[in-house]
Order: sequence, then structure tokens, then C-alpha cells
Amino acid sequence: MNPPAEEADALTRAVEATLFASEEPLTIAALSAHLGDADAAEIRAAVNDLETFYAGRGVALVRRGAAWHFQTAPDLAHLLRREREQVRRLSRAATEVLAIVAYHEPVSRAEIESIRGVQTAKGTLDVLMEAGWIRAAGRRDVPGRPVIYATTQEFLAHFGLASRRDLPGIDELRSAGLLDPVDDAYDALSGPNESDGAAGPD
Amino acid sequence: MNPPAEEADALTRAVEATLFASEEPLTIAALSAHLGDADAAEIRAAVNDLETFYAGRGVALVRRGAAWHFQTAPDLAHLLRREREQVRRLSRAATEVLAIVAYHEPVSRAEIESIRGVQTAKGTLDVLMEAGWIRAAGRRDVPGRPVIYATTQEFLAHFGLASRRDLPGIDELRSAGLLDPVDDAYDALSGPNESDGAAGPD
Amino acid sequence: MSGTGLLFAVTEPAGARATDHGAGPTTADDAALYLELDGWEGPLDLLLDLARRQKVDLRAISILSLVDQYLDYIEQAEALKLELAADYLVMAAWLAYLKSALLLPAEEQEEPGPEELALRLQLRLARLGAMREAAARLLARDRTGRDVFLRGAPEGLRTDRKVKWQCDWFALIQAYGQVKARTAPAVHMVRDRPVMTLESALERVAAMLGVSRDWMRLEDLLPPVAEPGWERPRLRRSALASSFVAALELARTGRAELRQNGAFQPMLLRRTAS
Repeated sequence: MNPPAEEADALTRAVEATLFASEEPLTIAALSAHLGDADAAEIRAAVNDLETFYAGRGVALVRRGAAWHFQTAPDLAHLLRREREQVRRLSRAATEVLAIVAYHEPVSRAEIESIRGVQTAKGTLDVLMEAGWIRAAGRRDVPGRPVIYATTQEFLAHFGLASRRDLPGIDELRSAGLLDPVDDAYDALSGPNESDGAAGPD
Repeated sequence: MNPPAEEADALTRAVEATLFASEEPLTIAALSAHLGDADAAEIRAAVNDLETFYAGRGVALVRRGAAWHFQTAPDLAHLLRREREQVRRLSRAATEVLAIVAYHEPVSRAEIESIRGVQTAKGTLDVLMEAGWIRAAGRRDVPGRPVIYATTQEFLAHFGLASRRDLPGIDELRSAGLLDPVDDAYDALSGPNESDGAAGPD
Repeated sequence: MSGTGLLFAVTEPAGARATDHGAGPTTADDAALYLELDGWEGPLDLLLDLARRQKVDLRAISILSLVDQYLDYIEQAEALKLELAADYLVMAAWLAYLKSALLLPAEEQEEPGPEELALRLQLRLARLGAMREAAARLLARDRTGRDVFLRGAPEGLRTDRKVKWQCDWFALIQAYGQVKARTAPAVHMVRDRPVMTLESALERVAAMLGVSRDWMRLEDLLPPVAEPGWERPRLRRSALASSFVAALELARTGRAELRQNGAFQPMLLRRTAS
């Protein structure tokens, strides 16, 4: 059965307790600050220890962006799901906009609309911002200086992504050129000469 | 270090995740109901396993009455509530008020204001009380019964005074030049400049 | 809105139609194609869905038959008097143009050519399709609060900031000294400053005017700097002021004339003629 776990050292215990008690994911820096400016390398080692230690248990220590948190093991979802409040239901439009922001970030509203071929209601972006999944991330340096959007740490945490590199299929989409604008893709397909011509007068 | 924990069996993992995710302590019966009416004896065994397993870690599985929950190891409770000390210099106004209380105690706010010649913000007295240097010392037996303030033992300790009698008297202040009108002190400082001015346009 | 039953079937646009202009494969299962108006996120979305029904790789779709499917859909909707948003109609017009251009002989084409437009449409559909799939895969992940759960009752971390106030003995004493100095019953001791009184200035100016009838600068009537004590700027200033007032007084009583050639010019005076 379950023998007592191997004795954890003091710092590992402290990191474990802090991550358990925290209401939000903590970065190495936040852990270090909370634990009296402990050495970041040692904190990192403790976190890695814990990650290994909890592997295969009912609870797992996972990385979300730069931060870490404990959560239940995904394969136990069926046991825990009942009686839980439903997670936010997203409209089709909101889901698509979220995906476009995540795969293309940073991206302007006009760029989102050009991919979807339809105007995006202001409310759609608001819903995603209210959920804490996207944020305004500055302005694009083009005429009109449009606001550009990017995803947040909370987005990564909610969808169980360690980083944007973990977005499903992002590598294939990128290598297939499906994340490039249509103009670029067209130029690439029609060869350099033709694209020169296309850029000419007329 | 921390090797991966020994493989936990399915029920133990489920109990672990359920207790982790629950917002309140769970009894064996509640756990059993939650986990598809699992056998109470098996649940109990799993709970005992977990209790042993977590002994000595940063997190402990503890029993509250008939119910179980995870909590931070008691010896690490101090990590949950940290105090950060921030050193700040007392403002000029607060220093004056403190000095007045020290020389005139017990003294009401109205009296402090009449000595200072300016209104005293309520916050100023609060700061001094927070610092532990003054305290409310009853009420003056006059109409309105205003609160009167006096210094504390901590005040004496902080300023290295055996008693209030150690505060320098008015004569000593005068001989130290501390009672010179501010204007004269200003003149003394700005003397040379002024003579330049006199030699100005002729 | 989705519950309002705006469902209708698009009848198969008779395979003959497609063969008429010899374009791409006809789609076999369109007879059972149920479309819900509210279900589309714009014309591109509708096109993408129609393209999907061709059941081929998006790169291999027949644009011509896609155009036909779209135009049929719009026709059906109009026949049923369903209100179509303007952008669906704009797309229909554009696709009709594209279709005619694709069927025209190549030499009569304008730039950009229909092949380019078709390819660009295909690229757009591929991009939208990719995002639609990505969205579905994203939503299928283990989501917090649905599949994985955070600690139900975290103790929470709190950092209480405590201010440690700092003040030293000297600052305290100095502050009290300043309060006392500032508010002490103000006995103003005017310091005995060396000044030239009006009387002495009057005496001096009158005496010096007596010497000649030439115009003299007021400054020249002041005690010379070389005289001990008179080099002090404050005293000189006092002497100048008093001498000026004395000059005015002499002019008022008719004993002197004053003249100034312009603003800020030297003040000149001389004894009156009498």
C-alpha cells in the first residue's frame, strides 16, 4: 500500500505547503519571495522534485506558463465532475476568436475578422477578457495603431497548457503555413516572379 | 531527494483527488457516496494510507471530527501568513505631534492643534498609535469629553529615555539654538545672497 | 434564436447542373443537407461548411461546385423568403462573378485573374477551417473546473505589511523646538539695524545742495563708501532710500529741483535758484 513518503527536506516541504495553500499558480520568483527570498535555483529543484514525486498520484503538480499549481489528475475527471458547477459555456464565435488569438497572438481585431470573414461583435472580445483568457497587449505599429490581443496565464491554466507551444497542432499548422496571412501564402505559392508583378502598378 | 511516490492504487488516488478538490472536510460516508458507493472499509483503508503517506510532508491529511481534509502541516502554518516589515520615516507633522504629546501629556487633539497652530489630521494620531508610541489615556473632564493622549513605555524605550523628565527642558532647547525663530535661521543661511541683492540695480 | 425552427432542406441541385459546365464532382449527400440559418458565422463559414461536405481535402475542393452550392443555398433561402443578411448576398454576387470569370476564356481576364481569386478563397477557407478545428481541440482539453480541479479550500497566502516607523531623538526634539519657535507668543524683536534716518539724510542732502547750483546725482550725495561703516550694502540701501525721500521733501518745500531724463535714469537734483 502506501508507506510514508520519503522524508522531504525543509525547503521542499515549504514549497509543497505554499503551493497547496495558494489560491493561484505561483512562479518560482513568487515562491522565492514568499519563502524569505530563498535561492531560485533551490526552489526550482524543489519544484521539480515535487513534480516527480506527485507523478501518478491523484493530485499533480503542473506548470502553467511560468507558474506552478496543484490540480487533480486529469484521468480522474469522471469521478470529480459530478455536482460540479458547469464551466463557462462559450459561444461558437467566442471559441473561434479565442483560438485565433491563441494561435496567432498578438493579433488585432481586423486580423481576427479577416480570418473569420465576419465582423466580431465587441461583446465577444469582452467575454474573453472577462473570463481572463485574453488581454490587450499593446498596439500594432501600423496606421490607426490598432489594439492587439494575446492570451493570458489564466488561459494556459484553464486549458491545461504548460505554454503556448502546447497548443494542439500548433507546430503542424505553422509548418503548413496555415498561421500565415493569405497574402503571404499566396505569394509563396505563386512564386517570387509573380509576386513581384503583383506588387507592381495597377 | 524525492523519488516518484510509490504507485497509489486507483481508489487511493480517487480519494486523494476528491479530498483535495473538496471545499469542505469529507466523512468516509461522503467519500463513499461521491465515489460511486465504494465500500466504506476500503475508503477507510485508503484514507489511512494517505494519512501515513503524507505524514512528515508539507501537507497533512487530518481528521476533524468524523471528516477528513488536507491542510498545511501545522509547523508550516507561519508560511501562510507572512509579515513584511517596511521601515518608514515619521512625517514632519507626526513628529511634531509626537513631540507635543511627549512634552504636554496628557493632551487632547484640540490642545495639540492649538500648540501646533495647525489642524492635525486624524491619520497622524493613528500613525503614532500604530507605531505604539502614544495611546489614548482617558478623557478630559470638560464639555465634549475629548480623548486625551499620552506616550507609552515603548516611546521611552525607542527614544532611549528613562522617563519623560529626560526630555530636554525649554532652556536647554534654547541654548541648543532649537528655539530660534525659523526666520532668523533662514536669514543667517541666506545672508550673503541678500547682500548681493542690495548691490543690485543702482 | 436557434430554437425557432428555421430549418430547411437544400434539395440536391440536380447533378445535371454541375455537369452542365463540366465542373468538379457533384456531391451525393446534399439531399439530406439541413441548414440552419442561425448556425453560420457569416458567409465564409457557410462556404467552409459546404466545402467540408465535398469530403475532400480543402486543398482539393472544387471551387466551381462550391460556388454552385452556395448560390443554390442562397436561392433556396430567397425562395423560402428567409431574410438573409447583406453580407451573404454580397458573397453570392462575388461568387457569381468568380464563376463567370472562371468559365471565360483566359485571354479576356482582368487582373487579378479568376484563378488567383479562387486560390485566395481556398487559402482563406483553409485558414478558417484550421482555426475551427483548433478551437474544437482546445475545448476538448482537460479544462480546469470541468476535468481537473484545483484545491477546493486553499488556505490562501497572505502577506501582511507592517510599517516600522522610524524617528530619532534629535528629530523629536527639533520638531518640538520648531513648534515652540513657530507658535511662541510672537515678541518681535526688530534687530537694531544701522540705518540712515530721514532727519540725517535731510540734513546731509540740504547741506550738500548748498554748495553749488550744478545738477548732482542723488547717489553722489550719499556718504562715500570709503567712510568706515558706509560700505555695508544694507546701510547704503537705507541711505539711498532716506536721501531720496529727503530730496522729495526738499522739492516739496521748494528748496530743490528734481530731474530725471528717463525711466531708470539717474535722479538729478540741485538747489532752487532763489
